[in-house]
Amino acid sequence: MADKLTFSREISNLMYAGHGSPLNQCIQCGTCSGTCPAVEFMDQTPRRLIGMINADLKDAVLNTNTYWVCASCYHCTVRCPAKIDIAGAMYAVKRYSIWFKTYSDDLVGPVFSETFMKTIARNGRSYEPILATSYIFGFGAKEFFKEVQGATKMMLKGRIPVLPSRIKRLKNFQSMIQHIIPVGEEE
Amino acid sequence: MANNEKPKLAMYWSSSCGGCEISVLNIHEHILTVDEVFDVAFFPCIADFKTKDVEAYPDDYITVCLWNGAIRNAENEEMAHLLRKKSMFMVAYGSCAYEGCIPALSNLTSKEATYNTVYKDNPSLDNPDGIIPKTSVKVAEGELTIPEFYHTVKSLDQVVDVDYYLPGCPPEPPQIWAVLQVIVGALLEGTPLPPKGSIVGVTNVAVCEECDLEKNEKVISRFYRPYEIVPEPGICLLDQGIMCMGPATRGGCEALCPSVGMGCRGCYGPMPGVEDQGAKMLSAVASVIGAGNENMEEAEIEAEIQAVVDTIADPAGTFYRFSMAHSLLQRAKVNGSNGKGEA
Amino acid sequence: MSEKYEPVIVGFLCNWCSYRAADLAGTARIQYAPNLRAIRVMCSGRVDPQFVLKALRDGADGVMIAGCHPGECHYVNGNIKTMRRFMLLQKMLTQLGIEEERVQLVWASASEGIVLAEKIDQMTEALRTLGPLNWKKRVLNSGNGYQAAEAIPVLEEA
Amino acid sequence: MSEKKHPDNKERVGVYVCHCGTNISKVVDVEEVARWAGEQPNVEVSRDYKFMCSSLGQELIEQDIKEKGLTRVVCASCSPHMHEKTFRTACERGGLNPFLFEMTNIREHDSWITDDKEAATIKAKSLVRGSIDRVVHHEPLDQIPVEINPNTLVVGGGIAGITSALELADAGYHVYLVEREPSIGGHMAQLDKTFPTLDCSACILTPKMVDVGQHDNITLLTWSEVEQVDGFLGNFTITVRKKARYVNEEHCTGCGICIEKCPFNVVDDIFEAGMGTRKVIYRPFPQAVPKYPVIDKENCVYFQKGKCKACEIFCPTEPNSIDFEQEDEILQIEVGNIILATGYDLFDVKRIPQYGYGKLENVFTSLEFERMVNAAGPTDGKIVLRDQETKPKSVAIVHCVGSRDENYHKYCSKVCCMYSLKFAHLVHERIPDAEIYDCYIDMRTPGKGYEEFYNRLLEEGTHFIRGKVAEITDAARIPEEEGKLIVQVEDTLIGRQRRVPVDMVILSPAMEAREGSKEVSQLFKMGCDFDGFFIERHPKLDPVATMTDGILIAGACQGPKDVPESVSQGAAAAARVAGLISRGTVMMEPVRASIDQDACSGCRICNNMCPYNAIIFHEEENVSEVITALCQGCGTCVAACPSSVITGAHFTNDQLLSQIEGILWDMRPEKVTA
Amino acid sequence: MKKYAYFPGCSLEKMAISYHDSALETTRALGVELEELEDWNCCGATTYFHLDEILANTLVARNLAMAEKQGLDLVAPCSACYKNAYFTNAYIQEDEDLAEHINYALEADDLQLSGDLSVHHLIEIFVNDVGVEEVKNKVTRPLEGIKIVPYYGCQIVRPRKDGENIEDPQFFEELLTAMGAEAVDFANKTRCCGGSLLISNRRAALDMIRILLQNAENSGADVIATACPLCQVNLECYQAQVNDEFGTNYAMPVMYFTQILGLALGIPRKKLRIGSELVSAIPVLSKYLKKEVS
Repeated sequence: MADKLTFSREISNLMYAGHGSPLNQCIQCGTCSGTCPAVEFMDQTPRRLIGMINADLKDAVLNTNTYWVCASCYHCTVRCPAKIDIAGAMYAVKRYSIWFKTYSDDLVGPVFSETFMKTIARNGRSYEPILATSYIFGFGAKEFFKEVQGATKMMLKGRIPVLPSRIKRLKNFQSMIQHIIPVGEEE
Repeated sequence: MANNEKPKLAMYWSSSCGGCEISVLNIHEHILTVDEVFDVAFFPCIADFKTKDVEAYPDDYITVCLWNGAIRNAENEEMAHLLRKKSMFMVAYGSCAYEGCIPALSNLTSKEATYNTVYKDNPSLDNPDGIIPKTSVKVAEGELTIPEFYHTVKSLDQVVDVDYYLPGCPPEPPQIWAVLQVIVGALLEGTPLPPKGSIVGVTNVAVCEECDLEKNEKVISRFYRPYEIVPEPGICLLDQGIMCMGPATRGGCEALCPSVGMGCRGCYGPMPGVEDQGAKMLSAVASVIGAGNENMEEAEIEAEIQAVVDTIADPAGTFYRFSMAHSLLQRAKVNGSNGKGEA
Repeated sequence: MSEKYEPVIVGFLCNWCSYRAADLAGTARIQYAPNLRAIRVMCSGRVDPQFVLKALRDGADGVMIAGCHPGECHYVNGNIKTMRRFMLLQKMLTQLGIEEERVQLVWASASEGIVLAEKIDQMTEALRTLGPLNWKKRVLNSGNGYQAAEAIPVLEEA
Repeated sequence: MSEKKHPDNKERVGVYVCHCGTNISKVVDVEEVARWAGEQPNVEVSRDYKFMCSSLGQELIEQDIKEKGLTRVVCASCSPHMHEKTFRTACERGGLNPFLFEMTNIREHDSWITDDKEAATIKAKSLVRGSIDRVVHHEPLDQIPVEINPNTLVVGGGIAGITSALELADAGYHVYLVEREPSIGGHMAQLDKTFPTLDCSACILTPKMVDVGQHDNITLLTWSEVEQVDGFLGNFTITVRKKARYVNEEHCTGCGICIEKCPFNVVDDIFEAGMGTRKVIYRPFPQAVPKYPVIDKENCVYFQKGKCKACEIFCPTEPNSIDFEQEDEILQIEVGNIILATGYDLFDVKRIPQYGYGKLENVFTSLEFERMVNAAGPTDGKIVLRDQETKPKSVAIVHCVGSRDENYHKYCSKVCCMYSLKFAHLVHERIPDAEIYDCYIDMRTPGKGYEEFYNRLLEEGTHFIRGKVAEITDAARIPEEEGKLIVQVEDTLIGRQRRVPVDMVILSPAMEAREGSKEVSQLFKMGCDFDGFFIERHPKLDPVATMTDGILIAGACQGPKDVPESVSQGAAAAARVAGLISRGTVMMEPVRASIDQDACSGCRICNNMCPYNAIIFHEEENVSEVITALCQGCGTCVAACPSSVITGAHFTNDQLLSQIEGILWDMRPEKVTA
Repeated sequence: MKKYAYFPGCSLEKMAISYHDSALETTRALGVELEELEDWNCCGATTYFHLDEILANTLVARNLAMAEKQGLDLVAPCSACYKNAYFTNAYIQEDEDLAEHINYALEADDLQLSGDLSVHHLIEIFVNDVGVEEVKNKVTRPLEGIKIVPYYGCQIVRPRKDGENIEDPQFFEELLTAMGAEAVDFANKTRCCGGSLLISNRRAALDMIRILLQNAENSGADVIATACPLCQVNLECYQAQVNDEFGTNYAMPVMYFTQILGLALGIPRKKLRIGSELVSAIPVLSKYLKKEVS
């Protein structure tokens, strides 16, 4: 009940349209982690992450890769017996870490997200090749090779665009974004 | 009254239709008795008196003042105070004086709205400059004044102390005679007077008791306005969906209206112990609406009830036709400029 | 009252559902607007329209009638009769220039403390936006005194 | 200007404002309220006191009545539902009619709902003033004695209902026990063992069932349902439909030859939970009470196709007991009290598709398993897979299926942990080498010998996994998983997702309210909560009574319960009823309507207001009248009467109108500065 | 004939152009008109929600608003786009505050969103509007004997849509059966394909793909049908990587349900761009394609 801004409170505040129950309703039953298809690649299970958030273990939470490994498939959310929007919470932590640049550099996720966002802010639509360049360094040589292989194959099949497409009313679109947060200016 | 002079009778009308005056003559040959018993001290309707004559009277000079009409303007109020001062017994005569009656229905709207209807937007008049009465106006000869027109119509007892009430629109001859008898009796034979504030010439049971129409358990699935239906003779009008205030109205009129197929309008006012005749009748009528039951969904219930409620065109006008000024709320909360009470 | 206008609501709560709901709200320490002054009746069906008018005349800014949900009335269908009266009364009140929000009929079962609390909060807010009614002073110009129409405080109709 | 009678003789009112420890005084300025109350019209004395409900507080009232000659008393404290009785009796001891007392609720309705001291104090004052102005108009009243019919209706023949019936019958009172199935016994009859003592369910239940069947004081109405309930505490009239059995109970000896000879088998979804079959003319189980069989009309070839009659042909009794012409009977029963023990349903596990029930054949429900392990059950007590032969080498037990889950039931079903442990034990016992995995969220074993039972299972080697099972699938990823059911769950104690391959899964579904319990609660004019469980009068102090006098509840119809709890509630309800009956009469609130015969105009508006038909119309006198005995005091007719000639005792127009005026004391024009 | 505002989404422009074409072909064949939203923008996929929820919802809202302007309901073939559109639309109605923010931003493009249009996934059009029965009647080339995996993926059915069976949905199966094909009972039908992880956590994504391919193969399927470009690209284009990574040798064709439907409706395979996939579906489909020639 104390009104000091705890980490758990901060995260809840970031779940703007998150229409689930508050995180402190978690009964630690593990349904989320039992469901999660990517859990083996997380260093903490989603249940634990919720627990850690509720315990205000801010740094510990941000240092996990859990929220970046979340594939946002919402399976946990729909099964949660406490009706907590767990996938939503993961997004909230992602946002937090991006805003406060607290993620570790070897993580590809955030970099990718930012580039993706800039691309859209610039063109109004996404464009795979641009994205590729931005995250490719995240891979070892082998993966890189594979990516290119796959990509070329697709290129041949005419499935990768040569030029980015843009929307017509780009100016309006960008100022629309400005209305919400100041990102995406043409630099 | 030790003196051997004849007792003095006064009758004055304020905001009313004049029917009450006529009703006095309705007492037939008794009018002669009245004449032989009373001296008429003030009765603008039948003989020429001036206000100054009354002002000249000593206090309590008039024995009985039959006041009919509601208090609509400053003059009405002024006269009420004056006659109260000069009379021993002040009788609120007829529904207007008793509880506001038809004039008080204008409490559903505002002074302006009334003015508009009377002086401006009204097909029958020609008032290009849209002149409306002002309390005073300067002319060459000097200043002319007319009484101020009030926003809210009041009953007599809302301005002066009233001794007896004689409801009815207009009162029925037997009642009129009854109240005069009482007073005359008291004056001449010294018979005891009914306690101050009594409503005389009425019963303490609602009109239905005097009404011979056959009444049944009531389940009303729609209401009819008089022109919409020919009542089946012999059957309670309310049972047939014809609005009848009988159940909520004091008896004494011998159920005149219902007996001729016209629903009671309620001119005798509320029953003893009732604060608000309109609300009471509303409650009764709504209670017997034949719509909705406990096994239905709320939405259905509402829809069914609404359908019946829609058949009651003008609840306020219907239930407060006579008792507006005496009702709990007494008037509508209205926007001063466009006075329509209805939303 | 001067700084922030606090509306006063007279509440008629039925003994079996809504009064108990209010009790429950208290026992559960649910915090809600203290603006409702409750009167207990055995059934919402006991609420005589006279009571509503009386409350409005005597200075209430609003009246809440609360009963059991339709179909759950302790007296089988008392609340259905309440509905009938309420709906006709509402129609007449509009003619008398009284906004719908001022007289409300709500349902709250004995277990719905929260529901009732919310309804009371909502109504309080609604009345705050409408402003005071204060019938005798603002509509009847206090007691029997007279006043010209011009001087009557003008309240726009809903 | 209506002649409203104001009491000319000034009343002498005493006002008592309670601190309730600090419950009220921490928010409401009680001293101020008391001081202020002293200045209000008609108030003779006003005091504030720490605990008005304490004996000392009550004595205060008594003394003042005696010494200060109080004629009215107002107590501002908690809810009348809490202490009205207390203070009324205090007044009575003081020599004042209890109905000259009025209670003001400044706790539940005031101090507990806000921390705004000023607002709370203003509210308290106005509520108190309302009560003062009201109480002045109170009139002395006497409670109304009502004769109690000594017969009792018990609805539901499960263990709770059986207990109630026997307790009352043994106490010498007559009981009508209505059960909608062909036999009493309820869910308990389906169980094999009962935790934690593991004694055989049938062995302890059957004797009680037999008692019921043979008891002179019990009229047993099985295969019957209550259709209508009229009246009120002391005098209910119940309409019961006794469904046609097509077997004449006079002649039938229960020999069972008809069952033997019936050529048709159907799946028994009720008693055998779909695990076994029964004949078309059947008895749910061998120890059924009563012993008479029932013909299942829908499946009977004679009823459907017009031929067979095997049962009739082979029936040895003279005259023949089979009666195809038999029809439903409608019975009228007069009782004084009703005990509802309608039990519970099991949650439909199909609602959770990820647990695969119905799709993955070796996923079982608890009830199926109960039947399976029951020696008298379809597999003669053998634990086998659906194929009826293979013994499972590994079994997983899943807790909280539909319980503690906002998607289904928020509440904890209370008994699942214990019966799941029981299952684990039974598997250990019957298949010693089987691996058992028990997946739970929290292990809840509060009860005598319960935790010990849990420990016992730990010793027996059950693998406990703390985690709610996420899904059960047959999609194998590794060879070990081939052909198995894989239970996917996070083992929260080690923080890892596990995939446990097993042969058999047992789901422990939630206990939920009976289907249609809402209709039942309406039929009996009582409350039921949103989960469908019946609402008790007080969750702590009055668990078996309901808001409706004369109607009591016992067992799982009030909420999830195990056998011992159901039994104690059954007994408690019976004790309640017995107490009432032995008193012979009960005193009822004199809150009743009455019509002033002289003033009634016979308009008949009120005639169909009364849900209890307490209002009658006298044609000849042309007036209506309220039959006091039938009136329940709702006051709907009072509000309806257009000429105010119906009076609702203790809730008169004068009383309520004055209360309104009082409650708004601070809103009078002269006081308002807005 | 019913008309919808069609929001293809970025993937369908190129990467999933076969989905785009087959969608238009099949809808036309079944008397549904899709009018492409003029000047639609990227809905932000899942990624924008990493950055700012209101902004993400605003991107989605722009498309919705344009559809609302035309007075049409919105159809999205991409599950991610669909999920975004569906929920933004819902939130707009539930959450006045959010609606206010978003509409304030939309003013920049003279748009407004009330949220009273409805949002459908392409597959819902066939199942609900056209109706499985109607599809059945229109089938000219029943796909007898082919076993298809009805792969829903995540975001058609999640997060929760009230009253629907989101754990074991059946409509995809019904649709496939209507085409005469055999829908295999696929345990992992709503399990995530890891699409959004490919870039941020490749190992995880590949493993998730593997599990699905494995399940598909074990259930004896000939081909996987998807209703989402991301799922398709994932399951198909990364099979090679999966095989290398885990030493498996999967060769499971993955097609858009619209391609398969088109086939059943007798639409020439070129028009459906069958053959543009990396794991060729031709062998599996050959016998139906032969019919095409004769």
